[in-house]
Amino acid sequence: MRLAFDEKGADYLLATREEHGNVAPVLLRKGEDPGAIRVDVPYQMAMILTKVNKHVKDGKIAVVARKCDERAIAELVKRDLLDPNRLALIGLACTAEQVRECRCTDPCPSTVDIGECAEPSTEDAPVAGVLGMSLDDRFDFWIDQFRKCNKCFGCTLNCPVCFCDECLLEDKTFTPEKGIPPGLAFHLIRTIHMADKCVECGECERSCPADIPLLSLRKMVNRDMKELFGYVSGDPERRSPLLTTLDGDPMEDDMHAC
Amino acid sequence: MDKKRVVVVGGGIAGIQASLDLADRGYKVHVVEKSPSIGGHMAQLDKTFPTNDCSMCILSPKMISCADHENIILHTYSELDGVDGAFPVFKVRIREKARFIDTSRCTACGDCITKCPVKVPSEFEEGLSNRKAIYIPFPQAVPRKVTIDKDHCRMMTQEKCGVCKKVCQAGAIDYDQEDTIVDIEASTIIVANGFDLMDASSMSQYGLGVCKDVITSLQLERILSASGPTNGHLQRPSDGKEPRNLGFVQCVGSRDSNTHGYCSSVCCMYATKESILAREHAPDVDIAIFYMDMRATGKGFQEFVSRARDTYGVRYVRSRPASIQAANGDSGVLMRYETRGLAGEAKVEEFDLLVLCPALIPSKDNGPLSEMLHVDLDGDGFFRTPNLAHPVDTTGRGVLVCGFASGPIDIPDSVSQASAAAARAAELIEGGGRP
Amino acid sequence: MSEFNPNILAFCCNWCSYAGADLAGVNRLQMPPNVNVVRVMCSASVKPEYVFKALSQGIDGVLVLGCHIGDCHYLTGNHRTAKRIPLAARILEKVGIDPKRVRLDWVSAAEGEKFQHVVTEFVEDIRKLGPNPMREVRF
Amino acid sequence: MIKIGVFICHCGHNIASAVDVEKVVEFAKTLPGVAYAGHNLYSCSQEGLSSIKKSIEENELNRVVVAACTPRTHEPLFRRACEQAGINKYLFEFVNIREHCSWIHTKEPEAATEKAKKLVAMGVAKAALLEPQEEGESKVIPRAVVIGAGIAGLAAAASLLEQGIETHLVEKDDRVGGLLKDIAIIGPEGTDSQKLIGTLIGDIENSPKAHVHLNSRVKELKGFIGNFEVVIADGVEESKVEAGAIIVATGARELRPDGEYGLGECAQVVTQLELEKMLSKSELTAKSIVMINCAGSRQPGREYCSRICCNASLKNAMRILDLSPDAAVTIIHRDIMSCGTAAEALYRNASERGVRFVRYSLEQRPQVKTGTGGVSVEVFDETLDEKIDLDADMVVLATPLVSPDDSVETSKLLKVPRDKYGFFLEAHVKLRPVEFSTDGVFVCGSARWPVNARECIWQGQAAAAKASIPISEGKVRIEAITAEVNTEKCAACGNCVTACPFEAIEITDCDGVRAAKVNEAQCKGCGTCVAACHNDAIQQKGFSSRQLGAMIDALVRATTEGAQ
Repeated sequence: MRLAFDEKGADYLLATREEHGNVAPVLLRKGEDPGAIRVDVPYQMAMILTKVNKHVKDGKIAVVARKCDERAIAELVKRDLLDPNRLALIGLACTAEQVRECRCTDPCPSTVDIGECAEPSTEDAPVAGVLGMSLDDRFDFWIDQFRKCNKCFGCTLNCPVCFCDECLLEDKTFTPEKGIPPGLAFHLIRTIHMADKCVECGECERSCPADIPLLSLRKMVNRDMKELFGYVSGDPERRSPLLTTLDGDPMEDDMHAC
Repeated sequence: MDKKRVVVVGGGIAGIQASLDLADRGYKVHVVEKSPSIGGHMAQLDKTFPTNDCSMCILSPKMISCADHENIILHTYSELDGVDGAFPVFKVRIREKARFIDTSRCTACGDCITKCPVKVPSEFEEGLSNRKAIYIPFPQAVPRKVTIDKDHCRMMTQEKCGVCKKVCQAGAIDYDQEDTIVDIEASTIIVANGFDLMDASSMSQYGLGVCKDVITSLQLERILSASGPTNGHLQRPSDGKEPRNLGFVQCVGSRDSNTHGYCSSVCCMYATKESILAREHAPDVDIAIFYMDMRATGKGFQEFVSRARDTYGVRYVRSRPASIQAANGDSGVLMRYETRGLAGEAKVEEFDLLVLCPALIPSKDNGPLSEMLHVDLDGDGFFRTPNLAHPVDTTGRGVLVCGFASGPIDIPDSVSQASAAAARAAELIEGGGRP
Repeated sequence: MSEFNPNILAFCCNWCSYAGADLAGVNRLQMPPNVNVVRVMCSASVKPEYVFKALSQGIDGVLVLGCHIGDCHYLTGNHRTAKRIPLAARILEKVGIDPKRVRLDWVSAAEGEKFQHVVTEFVEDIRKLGPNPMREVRF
Repeated sequence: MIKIGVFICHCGHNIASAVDVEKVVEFAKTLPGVAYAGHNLYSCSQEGLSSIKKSIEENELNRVVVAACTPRTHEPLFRRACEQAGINKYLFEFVNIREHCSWIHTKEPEAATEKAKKLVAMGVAKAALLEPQEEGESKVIPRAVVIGAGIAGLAAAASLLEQGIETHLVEKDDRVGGLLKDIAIIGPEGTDSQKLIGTLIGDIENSPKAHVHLNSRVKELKGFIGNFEVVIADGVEESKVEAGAIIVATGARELRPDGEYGLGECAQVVTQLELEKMLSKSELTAKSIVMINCAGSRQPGREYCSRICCNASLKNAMRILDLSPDAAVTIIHRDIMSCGTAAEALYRNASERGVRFVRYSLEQRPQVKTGTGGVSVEVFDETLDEKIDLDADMVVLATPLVSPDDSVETSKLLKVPRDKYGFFLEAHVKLRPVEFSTDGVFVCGSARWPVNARECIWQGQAAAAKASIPISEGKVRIEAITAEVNTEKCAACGNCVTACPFEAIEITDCDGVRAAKVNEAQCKGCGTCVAACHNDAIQQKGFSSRQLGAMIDALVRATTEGAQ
């Protein structure tokens, strides 16, 4: 509390606390009773922020953010969807156990305010497993996985960097297959949409009721992005290479009133 | 008078292009075409070198744009009757010859044509098939209206028949129709009346008109055309058989001091084109082209010749035939020629079909037309353009020329020259024209 | 069973590749009849979504043709194409679809022969790969 | 209700010889939304068009599909027909079954027919989703830029100016005239070239609307027909010129094949252009001259005939004889390319004046032997059928014109294509010789193909005619293929803004609703933004993802059904 309001000079604090046995995000005004703040349950603060932003039009918001939140926020800032000047990050280091679960290679926030940085994980058994398969086996593997999909959109709804209000995967233009499961294109399109912004928070995989190893897919494609264009999502400096010229020049980008 | 008015004489590709450029530029254009349809010789061609683009396919849209254009007035089946005045005001008298048809009523349904009893050799098909005395020259004709040929119509010549009038439900037939005279004022006149094909039968050594299986290149063009007299099947006239071999004779009456000294410029290439097409229509036919110099100077022309030689096995023989006569019997042709060099020998070769590439000569109208316009022709009978700085200016101010009327050139050159004529007309109209 | 006849979708940009394809036609350059061309104004307007859609629905291969880099009628449009399409191919590979089923190439308005060459070669490659496995998959 | 009419063209035999048109018609009738399907011998003929119009009215069609040749040449024609029949021209869809089918599968009629069916199915599927569009208009800046002040560029500029159009003439050299600078007399008529250049540049400089930039290059070029932005740099400073049309007249240069035929190794071996210089300075001393034609042309690697060299040889042979009647001139050639009246007359006169003509073949090219004193040329005379030796005190090579080295930059700058020899590629070799397929950019002279002075001049005028059309009209229509945003869907992520090559999109905030906004006038209709948008909120008119998606579905359907 003191950290948020005194040191970071914020007017609000966005954190998670326990209520009736559940951990949920909460927005606290300055001076409000914090209650039982808990930081042990990962929550997609970036996503919450975009929602909060719709109502809280001014004032500075302090956010309890893990490294992946920090990178997700960077992606949203690049797209003018968040105003960096209205944000103060309270760096939260993930526990070793959490890092292992996400096979996280970059767990340490730029400033650590809470907890201690764990070692980045070095091996990634699931990804290695998929990449070890022959093309045909890999195909069968993913088809079996995607067959389990029941098109609940959990992966998109809980994704911190999915910012469309209306997802094109909901209409039939690109995914004409009727009903459930939605077919291959659904997952391929979602994958390429994530390619230049996925911060590997693992929320999609956690949210998936069918246990489709989505995080592995994301991680593999992020490796491709790095190989092809030397690009890493969450980098606050660089624009997506998919939008820029070969020399990486973006076009002018500024806001106008109509 | 409205000085932004131009008369274009001739509705071939050159006349069409000049008219379109001027009309798009906002000027009123009167196109005076002597035949019942615009299109000119290009309409008769099957394909065009060196891309083998279908001629009608690329020409037809331009013909139609001409007909549709708000600034273009088509006077087809018409001729210049008189020209007075001088730049910037020419008084032009146009005679619209009677078609004996009320064109506002004619729907070109063709009932009259089917019923007409009189057959006349078709000019468009180079005499290879017949049209009727009431006719539309070719399927893509613009305008699509029928015309009565008064020299052959029985009603006109013998006052009997009248079948067309009976069958015409539109009531468009009018045997008493007379020529209409249209008087207009124009600031400039563009001559684009193209060329005629020399009548090679006048040169007995080539056997045209004597041997059935000696034809002209323009006749072959029709034979090769899908919409032509043989529906694109390669056949020789004598017995309708597909020829086993085919010879082309270049420079018939051209590059020849006794007839026409100049080079017609396009024969080498169209002969090459026609031999490629002939091979495509009849894969087994053996082809030889007898020439003096193989003049392939345009974009892609040399490659085109190589393609004919290497891919289609066309034989190029540098020689001028000594004599051509009918082979034994009714069909085929015997040709005597000498191969070049001291080692050269006299040869006799038999061809199932022999194609002459006659000189393309100035239109026979050039004489009267040049007098009417008070401009000079050159020694060869083309319109003289002495001023290099203004290549489309004739010797008469405000009288311009483009296309083959100015001398032998191919289609792209005719087209660019036509646009040049349009530019020059615009210069004269807007700025008075640098002398 | 008759030999496998690939069913291929091609996107050609209006200014270079489509013109190149026309030139191939004008020159009567013969090539296998497996490639069906869709005209787009610029190769950069080809959404990777189209590629994924086509392949998921059993199309055997997708060809994306544009102007050479530097010649794009829209200045740098094809710079985007040059990155999107290769990435799409990588993604396909990750889910077990051979990336060779997608080919990006540059064909200018003057390159009728190149168009013929690319088409012939691509059809051959797809023949070697065999039918798109998605043809057999029913979700 | 959607009522699509499908019209399949025979194009004479061009399509019908490979594609079974009737079969395709029957197939088309089975496609969803098709109310009528028929065929024409030539759809583009007046007859074909009127039959299309007729059936539009009879069958109350509201979408039209024509399967024929290429939209790049014929789309305007059929669009106009639709308009005349009362249908918005953007409700027309073109299917190419000639260039993309019958012409490239001539030997496989069955496969070609099946493919034609697929293509038609795709076209119909798109047509069903087409929507009427209104075209925008944009003004045309009444100013032209001519690049290159050779004879073609001069003629173009002079014509534009005489037509009252302000013109900038950009020349990289310090003098105008191009190749003609070093040529005294232009054959075959024998015109004084310096006089000619003088007259043209005189006329130009006398015009108040002329701007001549010497020692200058076009450094940047942006924009589109009617609204080009040209940066002209003269080494010292840069000036920005706005123009409505551009004419390319960058010409060609004479090939100097050093090492061939002793050129560069032996002083007595020169090119025609070098001979021209001597003649114009009347420095010629040689008495026996041998000219070798096709030196460097009509041979593997450079197969083309450069069109003007034969006539240059003929002209110079005559000039040599005029200067020193006792000189002996031999022209070694493969074919004499003196097309037309004047050139052929020159050829005749040359032989009458005693110029000797020796014909050689590509297989046995002449050998130039350089010894002490003079040089000699050994050549196999095709006509005599024997090897002969020609002593000479000068050998002149008639070498071809080749595209200038900087034509690569020019083509990149203007985004216009070049052929395999580096000459510029016009929109259509037969009927659009001075136009590029890019609107508002034109070409003339030897930049397109080697041509003589007369041809250069009329092509320059022709290019001027084309350029004057939009300028005198004052406006051009903008084809309705620009991008449009669905603000409901737009998440204002700015992907399109970053992707757009023309800075035509911005994120606007209209009372709290942030969304992308397309500037119609700046949008060139490339669709780059469309592919960048993640939720299909931005679409290109006439190329929407629903339309293209439908084409893919149609292809899939046509195939699976075809298989069964």
